[in-house]
Parts: sequence; structure tokens; C-alpha cells
Amino acid sequence: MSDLLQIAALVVLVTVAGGLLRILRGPGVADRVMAAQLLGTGGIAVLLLSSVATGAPALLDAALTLALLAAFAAVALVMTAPGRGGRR
Amino acid sequence: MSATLYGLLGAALVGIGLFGLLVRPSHLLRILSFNLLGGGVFLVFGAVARRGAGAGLPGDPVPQALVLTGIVVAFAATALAVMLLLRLSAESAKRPDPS
Amino acid sequence: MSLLLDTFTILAVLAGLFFFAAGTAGLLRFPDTSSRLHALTKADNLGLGLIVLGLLPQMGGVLPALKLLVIWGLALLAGATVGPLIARLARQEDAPP
Amino acid sequence: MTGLLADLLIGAAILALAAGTVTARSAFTATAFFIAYGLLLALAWVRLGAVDIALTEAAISAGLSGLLLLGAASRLAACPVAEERAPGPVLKALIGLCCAAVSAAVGYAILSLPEPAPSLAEEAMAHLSVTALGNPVAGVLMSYRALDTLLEAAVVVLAVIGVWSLAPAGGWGGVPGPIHPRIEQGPLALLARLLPPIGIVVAFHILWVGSYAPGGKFQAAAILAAMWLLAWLAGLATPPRISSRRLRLAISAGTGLFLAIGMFGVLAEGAFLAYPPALTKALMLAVEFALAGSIAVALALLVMGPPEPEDRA
Repeated sequence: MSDLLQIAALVVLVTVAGGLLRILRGPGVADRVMAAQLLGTGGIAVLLLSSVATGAPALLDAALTLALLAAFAAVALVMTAPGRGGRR
Repeated sequence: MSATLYGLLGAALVGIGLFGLLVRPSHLLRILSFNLLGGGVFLVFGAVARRGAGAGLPGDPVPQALVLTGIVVAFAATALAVMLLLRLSAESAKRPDPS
Repeated sequence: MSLLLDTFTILAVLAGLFFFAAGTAGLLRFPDTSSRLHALTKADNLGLGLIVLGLLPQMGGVLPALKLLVIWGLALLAGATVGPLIARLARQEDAPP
Repeated sequence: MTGLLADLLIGAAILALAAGTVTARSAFTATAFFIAYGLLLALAWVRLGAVDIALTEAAISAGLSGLLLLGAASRLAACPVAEERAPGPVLKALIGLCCAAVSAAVGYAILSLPEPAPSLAEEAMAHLSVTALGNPVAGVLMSYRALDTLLEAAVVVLAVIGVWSLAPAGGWGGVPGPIHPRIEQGPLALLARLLPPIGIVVAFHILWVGSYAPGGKFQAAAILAAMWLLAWLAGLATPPRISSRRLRLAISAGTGLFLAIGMFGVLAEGAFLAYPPALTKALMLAVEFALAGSIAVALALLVMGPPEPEDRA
């Protein structure tokens, strides 16, 4: 069971790393914000899966913090994004 | 194994951060680069802590505690640097540079 | 009983992984921002939701399970908030300046 | 096997994001990379067995730094600062070589670390029972590296004073930072009303749990600061004027209490920051709570920035 969950965490990590390509490529700000959001959600999933796989309940708290702060970071990204037509 | 790997990653980040700090003219990018450099140093500490695992702990708590304080201090320094930069930009907006 | 629960966990986590993979593939392959946003929200809400659902029986207690649900709720809240903001941003970007 | 693969993936992603930050064309893109880098660094800390640091990294690098730097990037785009010329290609190549040499030297040092690794883990665990704390990192922070913690709290207070002293003429004593219009409806208004109460509960949980498991004052403070900033962004909470005595007291209370307890140690036990055995846990918890509150206020004020001139606000 624990091995399977560890492999599942790895798979999520791979998809998150794939999503990073979108951050790197852009082109718009919206795309980068989306990829950052996926990174946050994926990070939460990885932490949850490894928490159960390795029996480390502290990782749940880490996931909780990440869930709070990922929402915060995404809001910050959107609020401060370069305005109209800001294709960078 | 993972300790060495992240240690080497830290070493690479130190180089990348230093490069950005010296090469990029943008002030904000320099602040970011400096933070990358700092992150590299923290990772080296983390690698050393991980190697010192023992007594039922996943890592030596002393370097870990140092990194913990280091992150907060680095944030305070970054905030001060950013605010200095913003003040500079407000000043140059008030008095347009003739050149 | 435990075998049944384990099977449930594996199935739900697998389904969650599928949505994560699909969401990322959509984020990478879809041609425009709006359809990419569509793909992302699936990965976000369903992928994490199914993984949380699958892990629930493995938590060995009501309180950790509750914490797990709170984490999912926060992710949902964040997704629901940021989704419309991203859509607005994307519309602004597509519109001529 | 899965562990090694995960390490390689996380490492490669961090490296790519760092390179992206340094080579990005616009400051906004670079900052977006930097936030993603902070999130991944948190995962790296988990892999290194340092959950305490992972929590701090997630809260500070991804959350607070993100808002600070993004806000700066958008304000700098509005009125840019004169920059020096970028170095030419030859000089760039030379600098690159030198930086690679620095990296190689640090890498060589990592590869030639002594075997078996020196460690203070045994000693830290042996003395942990004295502190009555179950979390070794918190124990280290509160007992034999207490001076670090004290100085760090003082540094944060000093940084706030530094940021405030950047107030332009006519701004001193005013409300810190730009003023955000109140957002009455829409998704952000909802989030700014829903998230802070949950965040405050989580922060207290992290703070309390910190005495026996990963967590503690810094992590809790960063979460609390983020929640205040969220309400500030949505225009729901206006920070008090920096001339307010209560605000100044809130920032310095934690450090002041820690200092006072340290001096009490001189009187009671004959050494600075020595805790009387009977009171150890109570004193440490008092310091933890006071510092969490003070650091939270200070961190949020660092992100908000100095007050702006009254006439513009």
C-alpha cells in the first residue's frame, strides 16, 4: 500500500513538473497563474500522499499551510498582474 | 543519497544566483538572484543536517533551526531592499533624469 | 474489510491521478487560455478531491480525516476564487490594448 | 527508487525555475518563477526530512515574498528606475565561468564532507527533555540557540523600523502602504472574508502543535500575516497609523518579553536566557505566543511598506 501511494505521489510530481513547462512558456500572465495554481494543488496532493505513505502526520499540516498560502499567492498574482494587454 | 543531491543543487543555485546578481541590470532581478543564492546556501545547510540524521531524527536539528531563522531574516532583508528600491523609483518619477 | 478499503483507496487515487494527468495534458496541449482554464479546474477540483476521498479510509481517525477534508475545502475555495479572476485576466489579455 | 526519482525531478524543476528567474525578460515573469521555485523548495525540504523548514518556506517564500515582490514588480513597471548597462558578452562569459567555478568549489566541498557526518542530533535529543518540548527544532530554537531566536526577532523589528524610515516627506506617522479600495463583491471579496477566520484557526493549530511536532511561531506568524494582508488587499482592514502606540507595542512586545525573560534568567539562574527548571515550559510557551503575535504584525507591515504622503493617499 505504502509503495503504491509513493508511486502515486511520484506520478503527481511528474504531472506538476509538466505543468511547469506552461509557467516557463507562458505566453500570457493568465497561463502562468494557472500553472502556479496547478503547482499548488499538485504540491498538496504530493504532501497528502506521502503523509499516508510514510506515516508522517506532520506532512498534513504542511499541506494545510500550502493550501492556505497557495490561495493567497494566486490572489497576489492576479491582483498585481500587468494590466490590459500585458503580454509578457 | 538525497542529501548529496540537494547539496549539489544548493551549490548550483549559489552559482546561478551569483550570476544573476552580477549580470542582470534590473534591480528587482538582482534582489531575486540574491534570494536564489541564499536558497542555495540554505540547501547546503539542509544537506549537512540530513547527513547528520541520528537519534531517531530525520536530520540534525541544529542546522535546521539555523535555516529556519535564516529564512525569516532573509525575508526581512528582502523586504527592506524592495522598499528601498520602490522609494528610489518614486524619487526618480518625481525628478525625471535628464540623461 | 481492510482489503475492501484498500481497494477503494487504490481505485480513487488512480482516478485522481488520471484527472491530474488529464489536467496537465490539457494545460500543455490546449490551444487557447479559456480551454486551458477548463482543463485546469478539472485537475484541481476532481483530481485532488478523488485523492482525498481515497486517502480518507487510511487516516485511522476522525480528526485527521476532518483535516484532510478541510484541506480539500481550502483548495476548492481557492480554485473557485481564482478561476473567475484568471478568466477576467485572460479576457483582458486577448482584448486589444 | 521512487525517492531517488522524486529527488531528481524536484531538483531538476528547481534548477529550471532558478535559471528561468535569472534569465527572465520581465520582472513579473521572473517573480512568477520565483514563487513556483519557493513552492518546490518546500517539497525539497520535506524530502530532506525538515518539515519545520518546509512549513516556513511554503508560508514565507511562496506566500509573503510572492506578494511583496509581485507588488514591487507592478509598481516598478509603472515608474521604472534608471539601470546600469548590462555587461557585454565577453564579460558575461567571464562572469559565468567564475560563477561556475564557485558552484564547482561548493559542490566539491559537499562531496568531500567528512564521513561519518558530525551531528548534534544525539545531544539535542539528550537535552530535549529539559525543555519539555517534543519538537527538537523548537527545542533547539528555544534553548541553546535561543540567542539566535532573540536576535532574529530583533532583526525583524529593526527591518520594520528601516522600512518605516523610508517614508517620504509628509508621510511619517500615516497609514502604512498603499490604500486598497474596498472590494464589496466578486470572488476576491468572498475569499478575503472566508479565508482569514480559517487561517487564524490553522495558525493557532500550527503554533500549538509546534511544541511537540513540526510547526511553531515563525510558521504561525507567517500564516497570520498572510491573512491580515489578504484582508488588506481586499480593502477590508486598514492598518493602524504607524504613529499608533498600540501598533508599536504589538511589534516590540515579543522581543521585549523574550529579553525580559532572558534577564530574569540572569537573576534567577545566573546566566542570560537560562530558564528556571520549574518554569521552563511555561516561559517558553509564553515567549512562543508573544513572538508569534509580534512577528506576524511585523511581517505584514514589512510587506505593506512605508506610509505614503497624505496628499496622494
